[in-house]
Parts: sequence; C-alpha cells; structure tokens
Amino acid sequence: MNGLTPSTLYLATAILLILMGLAAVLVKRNLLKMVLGLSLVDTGIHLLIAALGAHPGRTAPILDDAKYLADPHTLLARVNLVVDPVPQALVLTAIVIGVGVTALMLSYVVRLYARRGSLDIGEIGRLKW
Amino acid sequence: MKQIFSLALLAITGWLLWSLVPYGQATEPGPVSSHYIAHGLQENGGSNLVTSIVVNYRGFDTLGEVTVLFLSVAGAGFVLRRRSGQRRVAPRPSSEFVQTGARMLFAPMVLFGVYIFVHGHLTPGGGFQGGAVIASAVLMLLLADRDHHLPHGFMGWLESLAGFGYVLTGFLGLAIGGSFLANKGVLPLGQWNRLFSAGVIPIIYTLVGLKVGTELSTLLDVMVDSGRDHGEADAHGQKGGAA
Amino acid sequence: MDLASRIGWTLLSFFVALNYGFVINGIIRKVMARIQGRFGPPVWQPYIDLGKMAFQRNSISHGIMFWLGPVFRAVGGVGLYLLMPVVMGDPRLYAFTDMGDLLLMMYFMFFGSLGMALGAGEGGHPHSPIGISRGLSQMTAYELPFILAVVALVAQTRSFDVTAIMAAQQGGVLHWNLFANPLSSIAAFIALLGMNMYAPFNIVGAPTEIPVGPMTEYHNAYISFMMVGRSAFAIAKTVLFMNLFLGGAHSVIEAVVKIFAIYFWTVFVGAVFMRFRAEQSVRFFLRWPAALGVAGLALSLWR
Amino acid sequence: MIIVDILICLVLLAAGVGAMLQRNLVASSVLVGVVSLMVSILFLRIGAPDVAMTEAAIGAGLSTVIFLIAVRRTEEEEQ
Amino acid sequence: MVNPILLVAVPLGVGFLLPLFGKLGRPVAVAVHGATILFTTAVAALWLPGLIDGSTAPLDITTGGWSAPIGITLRFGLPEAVLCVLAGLTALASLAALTPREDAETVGRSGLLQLLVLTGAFGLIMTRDLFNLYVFLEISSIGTYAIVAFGRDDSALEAGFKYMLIGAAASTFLLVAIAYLYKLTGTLSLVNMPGLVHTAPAGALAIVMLFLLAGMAIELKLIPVNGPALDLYDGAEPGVMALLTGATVNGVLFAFWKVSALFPQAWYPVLMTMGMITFTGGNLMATMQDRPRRMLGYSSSAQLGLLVFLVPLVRTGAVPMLAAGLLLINHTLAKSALLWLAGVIPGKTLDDWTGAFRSGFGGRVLLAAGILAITGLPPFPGFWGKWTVVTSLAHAGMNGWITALLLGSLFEFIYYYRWYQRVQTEDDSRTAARPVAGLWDLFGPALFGLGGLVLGLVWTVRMTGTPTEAVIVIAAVGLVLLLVKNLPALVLNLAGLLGVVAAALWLGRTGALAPDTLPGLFQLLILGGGALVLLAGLSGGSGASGSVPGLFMILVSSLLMLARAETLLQFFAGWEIMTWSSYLIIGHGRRGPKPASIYMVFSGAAGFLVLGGMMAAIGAGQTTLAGLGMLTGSAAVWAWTLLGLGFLVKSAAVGAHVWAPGAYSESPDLFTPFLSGVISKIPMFGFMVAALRIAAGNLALVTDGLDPLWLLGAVGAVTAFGMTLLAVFQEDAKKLLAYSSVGQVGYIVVGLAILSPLGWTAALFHVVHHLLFKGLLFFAIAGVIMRTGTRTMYEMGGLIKKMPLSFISTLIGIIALSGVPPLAGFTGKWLLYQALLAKGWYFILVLVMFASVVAFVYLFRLIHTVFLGQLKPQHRTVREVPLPLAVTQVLMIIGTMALAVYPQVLLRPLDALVRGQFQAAALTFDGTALVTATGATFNPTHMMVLVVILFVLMALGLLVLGPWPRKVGQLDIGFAGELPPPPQELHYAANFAQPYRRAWAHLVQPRVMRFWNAVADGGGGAVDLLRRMYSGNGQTYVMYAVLLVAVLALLGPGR
Repeated sequence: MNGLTPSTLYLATAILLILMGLAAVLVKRNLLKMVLGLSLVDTGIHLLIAALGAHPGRTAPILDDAKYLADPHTLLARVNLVVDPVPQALVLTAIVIGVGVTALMLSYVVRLYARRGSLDIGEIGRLKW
Repeated sequence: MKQIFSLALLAITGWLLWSLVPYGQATEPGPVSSHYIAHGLQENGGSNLVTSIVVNYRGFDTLGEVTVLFLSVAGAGFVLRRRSGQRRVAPRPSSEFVQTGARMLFAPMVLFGVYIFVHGHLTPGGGFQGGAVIASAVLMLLLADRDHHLPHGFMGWLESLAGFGYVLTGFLGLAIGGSFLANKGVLPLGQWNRLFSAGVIPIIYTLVGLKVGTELSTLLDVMVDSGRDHGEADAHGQKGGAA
Repeated sequence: MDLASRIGWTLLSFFVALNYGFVINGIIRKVMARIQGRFGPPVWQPYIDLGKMAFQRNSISHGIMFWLGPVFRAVGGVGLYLLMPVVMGDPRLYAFTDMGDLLLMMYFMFFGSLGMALGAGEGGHPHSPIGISRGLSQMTAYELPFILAVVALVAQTRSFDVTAIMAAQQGGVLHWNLFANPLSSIAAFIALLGMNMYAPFNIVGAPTEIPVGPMTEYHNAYISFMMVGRSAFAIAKTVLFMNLFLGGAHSVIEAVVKIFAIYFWTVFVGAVFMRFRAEQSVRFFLRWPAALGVAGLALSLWR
Repeated sequence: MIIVDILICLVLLAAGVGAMLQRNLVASSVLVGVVSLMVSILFLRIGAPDVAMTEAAIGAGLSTVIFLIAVRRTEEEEQ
Repeated sequence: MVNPILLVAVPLGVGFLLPLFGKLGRPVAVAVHGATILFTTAVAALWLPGLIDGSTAPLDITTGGWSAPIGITLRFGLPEAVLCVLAGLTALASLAALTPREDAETVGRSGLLQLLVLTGAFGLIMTRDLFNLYVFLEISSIGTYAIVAFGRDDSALEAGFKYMLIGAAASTFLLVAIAYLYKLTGTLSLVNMPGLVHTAPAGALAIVMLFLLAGMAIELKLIPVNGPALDLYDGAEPGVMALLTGATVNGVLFAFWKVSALFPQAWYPVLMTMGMITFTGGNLMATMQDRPRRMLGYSSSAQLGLLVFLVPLVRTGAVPMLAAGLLLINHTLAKSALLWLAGVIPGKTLDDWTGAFRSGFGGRVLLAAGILAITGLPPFPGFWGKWTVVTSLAHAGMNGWITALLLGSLFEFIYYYRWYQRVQTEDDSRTAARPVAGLWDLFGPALFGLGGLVLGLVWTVRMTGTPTEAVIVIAAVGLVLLLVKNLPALVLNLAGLLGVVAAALWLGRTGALAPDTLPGLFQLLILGGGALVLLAGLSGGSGASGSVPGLFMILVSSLLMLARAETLLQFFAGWEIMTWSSYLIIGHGRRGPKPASIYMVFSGAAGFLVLGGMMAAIGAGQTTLAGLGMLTGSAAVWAWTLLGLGFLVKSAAVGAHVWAPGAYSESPDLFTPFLSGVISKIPMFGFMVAALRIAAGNLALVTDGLDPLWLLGAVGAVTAFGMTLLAVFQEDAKKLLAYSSVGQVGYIVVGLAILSPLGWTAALFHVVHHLLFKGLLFFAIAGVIMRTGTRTMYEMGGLIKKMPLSFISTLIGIIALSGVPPLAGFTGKWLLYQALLAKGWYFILVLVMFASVVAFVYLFRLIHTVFLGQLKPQHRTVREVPLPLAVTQVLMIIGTMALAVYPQVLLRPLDALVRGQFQAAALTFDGTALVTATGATFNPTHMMVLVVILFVLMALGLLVLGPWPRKVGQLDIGFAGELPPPPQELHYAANFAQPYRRAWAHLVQPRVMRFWNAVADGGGGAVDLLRRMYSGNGQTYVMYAVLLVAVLALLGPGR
C-alpha cells in the first residue's frame, strides 16, 4: 500500500461509486433502481469534489481555536493549517441540489407508476422518433 | 447486448475519470481559497470558514440553492398534485405509544435543529443541516401519526417569509453595503466566537434554516400523501394502454 | 422597280403558277388513274371542279371561323408564293421575297393550315378534328427531317437567305445541294412526301376512314377557295424545294421542269405504298429521315 | 491510518454493490443510505465536518426516507 | 439606472411570497406574477438604449460585497440585456397563453414554476461564476422538469422523466469538470479562469474539457443526446416549451458561450462539427415528422446546433456576434410564436392541423410569419443573420461549412412548408370543428411577430440601404391590404392598382423606368404586369380577394427591389421575398397548398444555390452585381455554376421542371399570368445581371473544354423542346399553358446563352412578348374557368359563340406564341434563329425550331378544344368575361398587335440596352425593316400589310362568291342523314394527340417525376432509419450521453 495517498483512495472510491451508479442507470430497468443509481452517482460526485480539497494532516476550516487569532502577520500561516474550504462549500450546495433532484425524480416515478402501473423503463417509451 | 455495449462505453468514462486522479492530489490552496482562509475571519467575523463562504463569499450560490430546494418541493407538489375532488386515504393509526413518544421528542429535535443553524457561523453545521434535523422531527411526527395534519397555513407563511427575508437581507446589503447579500457594514461583525457576531451571517443562516426545514417538511408531506387516489391501483391497466 | 410594276409582275407570275398548279393536278389524277388501270378524268378536270364549286352558292355556315377558314387557307397559299423567288436573277419573278428569308417562308407555311384547322374545328363535325389531330401529328414529325436538312444547308451558307443558298449552288449540277449534300436532301425529300400528303402519308383526308377529314363540313365556294389556296401552296412549296436543293431555276422553262420533277416524286412514291396509320407515320419520320438529317447536318458541319 | 480509510471505502463499496444487486428495493434504499453514511464519515476524515453533517442528515437520512416512501407507494420488489 | 441584480432578486423574493399571494385569490397571484415579469423586463429594457449606442458601459455586478474572483460576480452588457428582455417578454406571453389553460389541478401552481424558470434563465444569462452557473443551470433544469408536468397529457410525464435522467448525467459530467477546473486553476470565476486555464496540465485539461463539453452538449440538446428534449416538445404543453425556448434555452446557450472561453482552440473544430451535425441532422430528421410539435423540437435542436456551431467562430472573430445574435433573436421570436400557436391546436398529428386557423383573426398570418422567419427569409432578422454568417464563412473560405449550412436550411424548408401546406388545405370534413385562437392565444405570437417584423425591417434598411419610396409605397399598401383583407375584391384591387400606378409615376419621373436599361426594362415589366393583374382582379374571382392582393403588392415591391439591386445582398433579399410571397399566393389556389409547398422547396433549393454562388463571389471579395464581372479563376467557375444552377432550377429548366405545372396550374387563376409572365423571367434577369456577367468577364471559362455557355443553351433548348412535348399531352388547360410557359423560358435561356447582342435582343424581345401573349392566354383561360368552372379542356367546347372576346384573345395568343407571321412571335423567333446561326449552334437551332413546330399541336388543341367544336349543353348560359377582365385582355391584345405591326417600338430601346451591354449593335433599322449584323433582313410591317391586304382581298372574294350563308345550329352537320349523337360525343377532344402520344410514348414517361419521387422515398427511408436512434427508451438516451463521452475521448483533440 505504499504510495497510496488518501486522495487517490478517495478519488478511486468516488469514481467507483459514480461508475456503479451509472451502470445501474444503464442496465437496470427498474425506475426506482435507476434513481437509486443516480443517488449513488451523486454521492460519488460529492466525495470526488471533497477529495479534491483533501489535504492529510490539516484540520477542518473552522478557526475556533485561539491559535488562529495570533497577530495579523501570521494570517498567511493559517493557510497551511486548514484544508481548502471552497470544495466543501461546493459539496454542500451540490448535496442540497442533489436531494432536490432526487425528490423530484421520485415524485415522477410515483406519478408514472400511478398512471402506468409499472416501474419498467421500457414501459415509458411511448414518445419516440 | 446493448447492456454490454453500454458498460463498455462506461468503461471508457471510467478510464477518463481514472486518468484524472493524478491531478487530484493534495496541493496548496490557490489564491482564492488562500484569501478565504487568510482573511475570512477578519472580513466576516465567523470562525467557520465554510459558513463564511456559503453565506457571504458565495452567498449567491446559496440563494440559488435555496431556490432549487424550493423549486423541487413546489415541483414535487406540482407533479403529485391531487386531482380535484380527490380524497385522502384514511391511514391506519399507529399505536398510542409511538404517537406519544413522537410528540415528546418533537420539540427537542426542533430545538436541536435551531441550535445547529443559529451556531452555523461558529461550529460545523448551518441552515441546511439544521433544516434537515427539523424536517426529521416532522417526519417522525408524520410517520407516527399518519392522520396528523401539518399546519400548512403556518408552515406556508413561515416558508414564504423566511425566503422573502433572505432576499430582503440581500437587499439590505445592496442598500447599505453596496452589493447584493453584502455582509460588511450592514451589521457589526462583533467579536470572535460569539453568537452575535459575523454580521448578517447568523440571520441569513437562521432564515435558511427555517426555510429549509419547512421546505423539507413540506416535501415529506407531499411525498407521503399527496396525489394518492382511490382509483389508482385498479386503473393501471387501462390507463397504461390508452392515452 | 416601282411598286406598281412589281405588283403587276407578281400578279402575272401568280396567275401562271396557279394555272400550272391546276394543270399538274390534272396530270397527276390522270397518271394515278393510269397506274391503277383506270382511264381517269381529263387533264382539265380541276378547272371543271373549280368552276362548278365557285359558282355554287354557299348554303350554310357554322360560324365566323368556319367562314374564314378557306380565306386563311387561300391567304396562306398565295402569301407563301409571294415570298418565293422563282427564277434566279430575274427581279420580276422575285415577288416580295425581300420581305424576309427562309425562316419567314417556313413559318408562313403554317398560316394556311392553322386557319384551315380553326375553320374546320368550328364546323363541329367530329371527323374534322380527327383529321386535324392526325395532320398536326404528322406535320410536326416531318418537320424534323426538313428542319435538319434546312439547317444543314444554312450552316454551309451561314445565311437564311434563299437567294444566297441558290447562289451557293451555281456552277454545275454537282453543286446542287441534292448532290453536294445528298443525305440532307434525301431527308428533305422524304419530308416533302409528308408535306404533300399523298400516300402513304395521306392520313389527314384518309377517305375511307374519316371521309374527307377537316374538310367534311365544307362545300361549294368554300372548296373552290381551298383549291386555289392549295394549288398555290403546292407550287410555292415546290419552288422552295427547287431553290433549296435543285439549284433554283435560271429560266421559266427550267422552273417548270424542275417543279414538275419534284412534284412527281411524291406522286410516284404515293402510287406504290399503302397508307400509314398516324403514329406509324410519326414514328417513320422520327426515325430514318431524322437520322439521315442528323447525319447530313453533321456532314455539312464536318466539312 | 489509511487502513481505516481503506476499510471504510471497502464497506461503502460493498454496500453500493449490494444496493445495486439487491432486488428488494427497501433493502436497496437502506444500503444506499449506508453508502452515504460511510461517505459522511470519510468527509469527517477529510476535514469537512459541515459536509459530513449535511451528508449524514440529508444524504443518509432524508434521501433514504424519501426513497422508502417512494418504494412504499410503488413496488417493493424489482421485477 | 436600476441595478440588474434585481432581475434575479425580485422574482425570487416574489416567488417565495407567491404562495401567499395565491391565498388572496388567483387573479391577485397572476397580477403580481405579471407585474414582476413586466418590472424585470422593464429594468433590462431600460439598459438597452445606452448599451446599444455605447453610452453605457457594461456593468459588473458584485454579490456579497466581493468582486471577482473572491466573490460571485454577474455581468450585464448588451447581450445579457437583449437576452433578458427576450426572456421576460416570452415569460409574459407564456403567462398569457398558459393561464387560461390551467385546469383545476394546476391552478395557481404553475405560476410559481414559471416565475422561477424565468429567474433561472436570468441568472444563467448574467452570472460570471462557473459554479454559480451550474446552480442556475440546475434551477432552470429543475424548473423545466417540474413545469413540463403541466397539462393532463401523461406523455409529458414520461418525457420529463427521460429528460431528468439525461439531465442527471449532464450534471455529473459538469460537476466533475467544474471541480477539476477549480482544482487546476484555483478559481471558479469566469472572469479570470479563461486566463488561467492554459496554465493547467494539458493532459488533465483535455479530459476536463471533454466532460464539460459532454455536459453542455446534453444541456444544449445536441445530437445524439437530444432525444429527451424531442420527447419533451412532443409531450409537453407547447406554451411551456415556448417559455423554455425564450428563457431557458437561450440562457443555456449563453452560458455555453461564456464557458466556451475555457476551451483551447483545438476544440473549436469539434464544437463546430457537433453544432453542424445537429443543425443539418436535426433538420433532416424533422423532414420525416408527422407530428408538428415534435417537428418543432427537431427544429429547435437544429437551430441551437447552428448557434453552437457559431460559438467558436464568434470567439475567433470570424463571425460577428451580431449575426449570431440576430439568429438567436429570430429563433426565439419565431419558435415561441409557433409554439404558442401550436398550443391552440389540441391534436398532435399533421392531420389535426388540416385547415387550422381558418376562422378567427390572424392566426394563420402569424403562423405564416413565424414559418417565414424561422426558415430565414427576409425581411425577418433570421435572414440578415444567416446572410452575415454565410458571408463571414465565405470570407474565411469555409465552403464546406457553407454547404452543410445551406443543406440544413433546405431541409428546414421541406418540413416547415409541408406543415403549412396542411394548414392551408381546406378539408370541410375536418375543419368544421376547428378551435379558434383566442385573444390571449394570439397575444404572444402577435407581439413576437410584430417584433420580428420591426427588427427585420430595421435591418433591411440597415443592410440594404433605404429602398426607394416607390418600393416602400407598394409594400406599405400591401401590408395595409393584408390588414383589411376582408374588404371586397374591388376595393382591394383598386387600392393596389392605384398604389402600383402611383409608384410607376413616381419611378417614371425619376427616370428609373427607362426601357433601355436592364433594371428599367424589368421594372416596367413588373409594374405593367402587376397593374394588369390588379386590373383584372377588379372583377373578383379566384385569386383576387382575401389576402392575395396584399401579398401581391408585397411581391411586386420585392421584385422592384430585386430589379433595382446593385449589391448581391439586395438582389438576394428581393429574391427571397419574391419566393415566399409568390409561394403564399400560389397556396391560395383551391388545390394550391401541395404544389405550393413543392414550389417552395424547389425555390428554396434555387435560393440556396444562388446564395452559394454569391458566396463564391463574396469569398473572392466581390459584393456587387457589377463586381461579378471581375471574378477570375475557380471563384468565377463556382459562382457561375451555382448561380446558373440556381437560376435554372427557379426557371424550372428540364430536370427541375416538376414543380412548375402544379404551381402554375393550381395558383389562383388571375395570378398565373403574372407567375408566367413576370416571375418566370426573374431568373432570366438574374442570368443577365449576375451569372452571364461572370461568363462575359471570363474568356477562360468559355474556351476551356466544354463551353459552359453552349451547355446552358443546350439546357434551354432541351427545356423548350421537352416542355413543349409535355404540354401536348395535357388535358388541363392551365397545365398545358404551364408547360408551355416553362418551354418558352427555355427559348429565352437559349437566347441569353448565346451572349451576343442579337441573342440578347431576341431573349429580351421574347421576355416582353411572352408576358403579353402568355398573359393574354392565361387571362383568357382564367375567364373561361371563371365562367365554366372547369379547367379540363374536353369538358368545354364551342365557347366561341358565348365568349367571342376570349376566343379572339386566345387566337391572337396562340398565333403570337406559335411564331406564325405576321404576329410578333415570328419576329422573336427570327431574331433568335439568326443569333443562333451567327453563333453556329446548329443542333440547338434544330431543337428549338423543332420545338416551335411541336408547339402547334398543343396550341391548336387549346383553342380548338375550348372554343371550337360542339358547345356543351351545360354551357349554354355562359356569358362573356366581366368588364375588368375584358379590358385587361383588350389592352394586351393592343400590346401584342403593336409589337407585331411595329416591333421597333420595343426593339429600339432593346438595341440601346444591348449596345450598352456589349458595346456592339445587334440590329440596324432600315425603315420598317430589321437588318442584322450579318445582313439578314425581315420587314414585319410590310409582312403585316401584305397579309392584311391578301386577307381583305380573299375575304371579299369569298363574299362575292357566296354572300352570307345561312347560319345553322350546332348539330346541323353532315352525318349520313342520321341524327347526330349529343355534343359530348361529337366533340373530339379528350386525348387529342393520341397518335402523337403513341409515337412518342417512350419519351414522355414521367421519368423525371419518378426520379424525384425516388429521391424523396429513398432519402426518406434513410432518414427514417436514422431517426429511429431516438428509440424512446430513457436508458438508451443515457447511453448516448456515455457514448458521446466515449466518442469525444476517441476522436476529440484530447486523445
């Protein structure tokens, strides 16, 4: 396991999650399973973004310790103490958006099921060509 | 066959993603994030940098995010809309024990949620997390007492006003700070690590928390029982074929 | 030459030509009869017919175009003759040929036929339009070899002027287009068979099928007019062929002989063949004569 | 301490595979929730407690609940 | 000026409160909603004037108090302002269109979604931050997902779900790309990221860009990932799709524009290829659609593809942004209008559109305007956009792209005009219960139609210069007549006539109508022909009422514009307006719609060929008609070939003649004379002012190998002959004349191709003369059709007794056409043959001479079958034509006779004209005689005198021999003493040229028609296979997204 950085591990896991989810979307015929797959993809994406900001040994970007409050010229020193907060902000947003999309998709699934009586993706191909 | 082809194509996507991994290793933060880390505390007064970014530096994103949630809840309601004259299904009531437990736990959970977003600028968590906790409390109530009606009127008012308040705060920033959603100059930044610090960030996060909490609760409510109709189950066959 | 003497000479020339036409007509009937083993009418029979017809009153008319039909016919015949130079180098016999050239003659040929067809059409008898339909079909067909032949000649002289074409044929019999340009000439002379509408191309009148075709409803004075027109037309056409292919004429006698020769070519052929059906006739002209015409044109261009 | 990470990753990937292979949709939904939960732990280890909380509350909690509701309103078994 | 951040903030705030307003009642909510949209639109619109004239600088808006790259910034410049105004207006009109359609389920709920969709679009348009862009993209997408559930049709649900699936894939790709872009550049702001992106490692950048492009491609609905979008158009409420078109789609496109700054130049060809594939392919696949809504979807996809294609070109400066902007505005206006109108028609198939908008006010006019605009016809802005784009491409030498673009545009013609054909078709069994467009339904289309028209007119003036007042007067009269089209035909035509006469006087005073110049001559023809048609129209009848007079005025004005053109653009603009206005008029015939749409497709092809030829010239730096003469080398060859082909197609030369008989015969009867007499001459004008100038200027072109001029002449001769032959076999009087007209144009082509003074004199003489005699024939036949109610010749007969004037007109017409002396037809033929002889084109000479002989068959047939023979019992009560039509005919008879007696009245100006063109004379005039340069003479006046004298003499003779005979009844014929059968059986008329047909049978098979049908069927089959890629399965669509990534990985520049 030499040379395996945490970043690589996280990224690899994220990629596998994404691929797993996409595979479900591409192969599974059940609508709910497809939405579940997309949920996995979402999770993978979140992990991927966060992993891009990962930096082993650095702490969360919360400056609640007095050591961060030293005089102004050490301001820049903080940069080397905490991880990049931007990807975290992005993931935060992405998670909320993701749940919104998931909820909407599920309401579609529920409505489609009510109308068509099936969860088979093949059943909703009435519009084509 | 098609599935194998699909998976083969997917493999190419995977290979592309994998070739990006070497570029994803830990690096020093770029100029923008360095600015946040170095000056975030001074400029916004909140010790949680993520919150500073979410609410102030990238506050416009967050407004959008709230909108997304609002939109998907409205959308879910729109998609699952009830036909006119359609009646709710009378559900089977849960046991009294569960109902009582749920009611007892409801208040503390909501309070916990409020705590999370009120302290968003100081500790991990914020409007979204707090809102989610509140929604969980509502969920519990909904699950325990299937006949429970959310106070839709109150929730609606709260949701609308919280959202409007958020935009209004933004306008406050525009009027006073010269920029939409500006923090600086609108309220004093206060002292480090105090509850009443970081300018409008706690206010915004509170509003976000209220809004997200009510929105997610509405979402659950919508998912649980709108759009159900009696004829649903037996109408499948014909409806699937016709139209 | 002043206009008055020109008109005078022209009238004279036309009078002679008209009579010559009647005489030829009479001779033809006689000859045909002999070929068929009959005795035949006298040579002056056309004069008898003309007199009889002209002095019988017209009894009925189907309308103004019907009435004008023979007039058109006569104008077409006379007018065409007036455009022909008959004897080379003799302006007295050039009539009004300076008004235009070969093109004018070719197009004026249609004048009489068109008017006649219109008049016959108003007659309201079904045989008339049947005859006209056949006639038009055949006309368009024989025009193709004729046009090809004419263009072949024109291509050599680079002019539509008939006198120029005549001039180009001087210097001996072998300079006649008939010999200088045999392919085109043969094509043209086959076309002439169609133009003159003797067998096998007599489909317009086609006596046993559509009694007399376009003329069905006509009688008496109308017919006399048509006879005049037709006679003049026949002579004029023959003069044109003479000028185009036989080097023109240097004297009236030469003209008389050549005209007779050309005229009889069609009669002799007609005495031998059975009548074509309309579409056979069309196909016929569009095949061999047209092919000859194309060859002739190519030949004259190649030279 | 990367071993811990590896273990978490293995667990979450296993949960993911299980979620996709499991034909019972309730189980599947729960397993997807488990994946989210594991990921939220990873977030904590990355140094992102805010994200971890959100992922746990929304990704692992709320999403799973919505899925379960949807499953109940449709069919529980994949066909 | 108001801060544009309000564009996002105010609708958001109102949106949050909208549920509360809803509690006060639906009207309140709708009013607040409408007021909000109005407010935002006004805010954006207020910025426009300053931004347009440059007095206001684009504004950078900060949020949170931070400027880029620390905070999220937005930008508000001219493009943003325009897009925001467009989006606002679309939202307003959609609100108007959708509110009445809300049913009990959706009431009060869709408003919120509409407002938020609009907000999302504003955000997308203004934001300058990559991640913020993603957020707004999601707002827009989720808004879309939600709002498509509007309406009761559950196919919308299905479409929405598929759209969400592929949208999720797009979000995934985009997020990966955005995250890595942040990682690689350290910023998210689009203000500084483009400058930093090049510092990133190339290997990483290639893959990141690939994902970015794949994600954007899905959002932009490019082929092959546009399947769900197509389903959406198919299934969702059209009003909703209009909103998405005007707001979201434009927003996404503009977002792509901003993102495109990140792409290295190596990616540009990829972007262009994807865009063009979508444009051409989308239009191609749309041709097989029988569901108009889905067809609009393909069209939207295609239009977006075109804009995507332009993005890299605008980035490099090869194409001005303004051009892309015009195309975008045009698409928004037209497509939204069409979608709103589509919302009125409940059914989804083409059949449901039969006779749509027959009643009610203006629905059909607006539909026509929308279709004209979207197919890029002037004066709508799309035309100017496309022109600018194509000229820019020509300057850059991108001829392949031009070809693809024009091909795609042609496909667009095919399906849009087939659609409109269906609308124009009147089928009483279907049209009885047609929905009528209400006032609110027409609000949006009218607003956007007017907007498009005004913008287009502004651009017309801007790009072509102010047209002369006369053109404006005529066009304005036309527009007014369109508005008051319900007035009686008398009023409409009189107004039109006055307009034309006024314009003619005006132009005549300025000396523009001098017949010794090409433009002057053609303007005379146009005005004269137009006046005659309007004069005849005073009598009412087919093609003289309703919107026809108005359209006719527009047609006349376009022709004047074309005739007066100095630049290629002016010429082409006039050409295209001519095309559509004549198309619309033809469609007004009883059975006109189908032939009209065929006409339009061939005209479209002709137009694009002409445009292609012009581009060859423009690429070589020549933008004026006069400049064409200076072209050399391959530019000259291309310009000559394409222009020539275009003009030939438009003149229905052999091979492309299939459009003509239908269009001529089915067009309104009183318009056909103009179609035949004037419009068919416009390609000839084109030859003279454009194509042949090139040939004249390029001796090399003429001498190398096969002489192209000879080839042109041969095409003309074959056309003349072939069409004449086909005319012989027609039973329909107008079809006969139609083939005849096309054949006559063949003669003109021959004359022009000779490219000698005499040849041109012959051609121009024929141009004018053909207008007179063919107009006479068409008017006479129009009168007959008006009175008898049939066009089939054998159903008539003997009409000479009832309609003597019409008979005389026809008689003079056929004599003039046939070329029999003494009428001027012979003069024209004589000139032509002399020119051919001088040129030495003997085989062509033979062919045209032969053709003119064959013409006798159909000419006699025409006059005989209609006027001679036996009168039918049902026509016993037929009267002569009404006075205006009679006057028109008399005028044309006078004209024809004048040319016959004294052709110099025309030949002298023509001689001056030709002298100006060739610096050589064609003819000299010896008294009344015409003498060519080679010495050939013809004296038409003497010929006429001779014939008249002979005629009078002979007639007198016949009178003397047989004074007036007794008139007898029509059945009093020699019938072997038997009672003749009824007139129907006596009239030998049907299949008149029967022996002729038998003889020619092998030659007159409808081979060409079969060829085009085979092209249509074969092409259609292939396209049908192609479009089956949209299998309707959401999974397959997602697979296409992954496929796109794979293809980009394997073929893109990053491999």
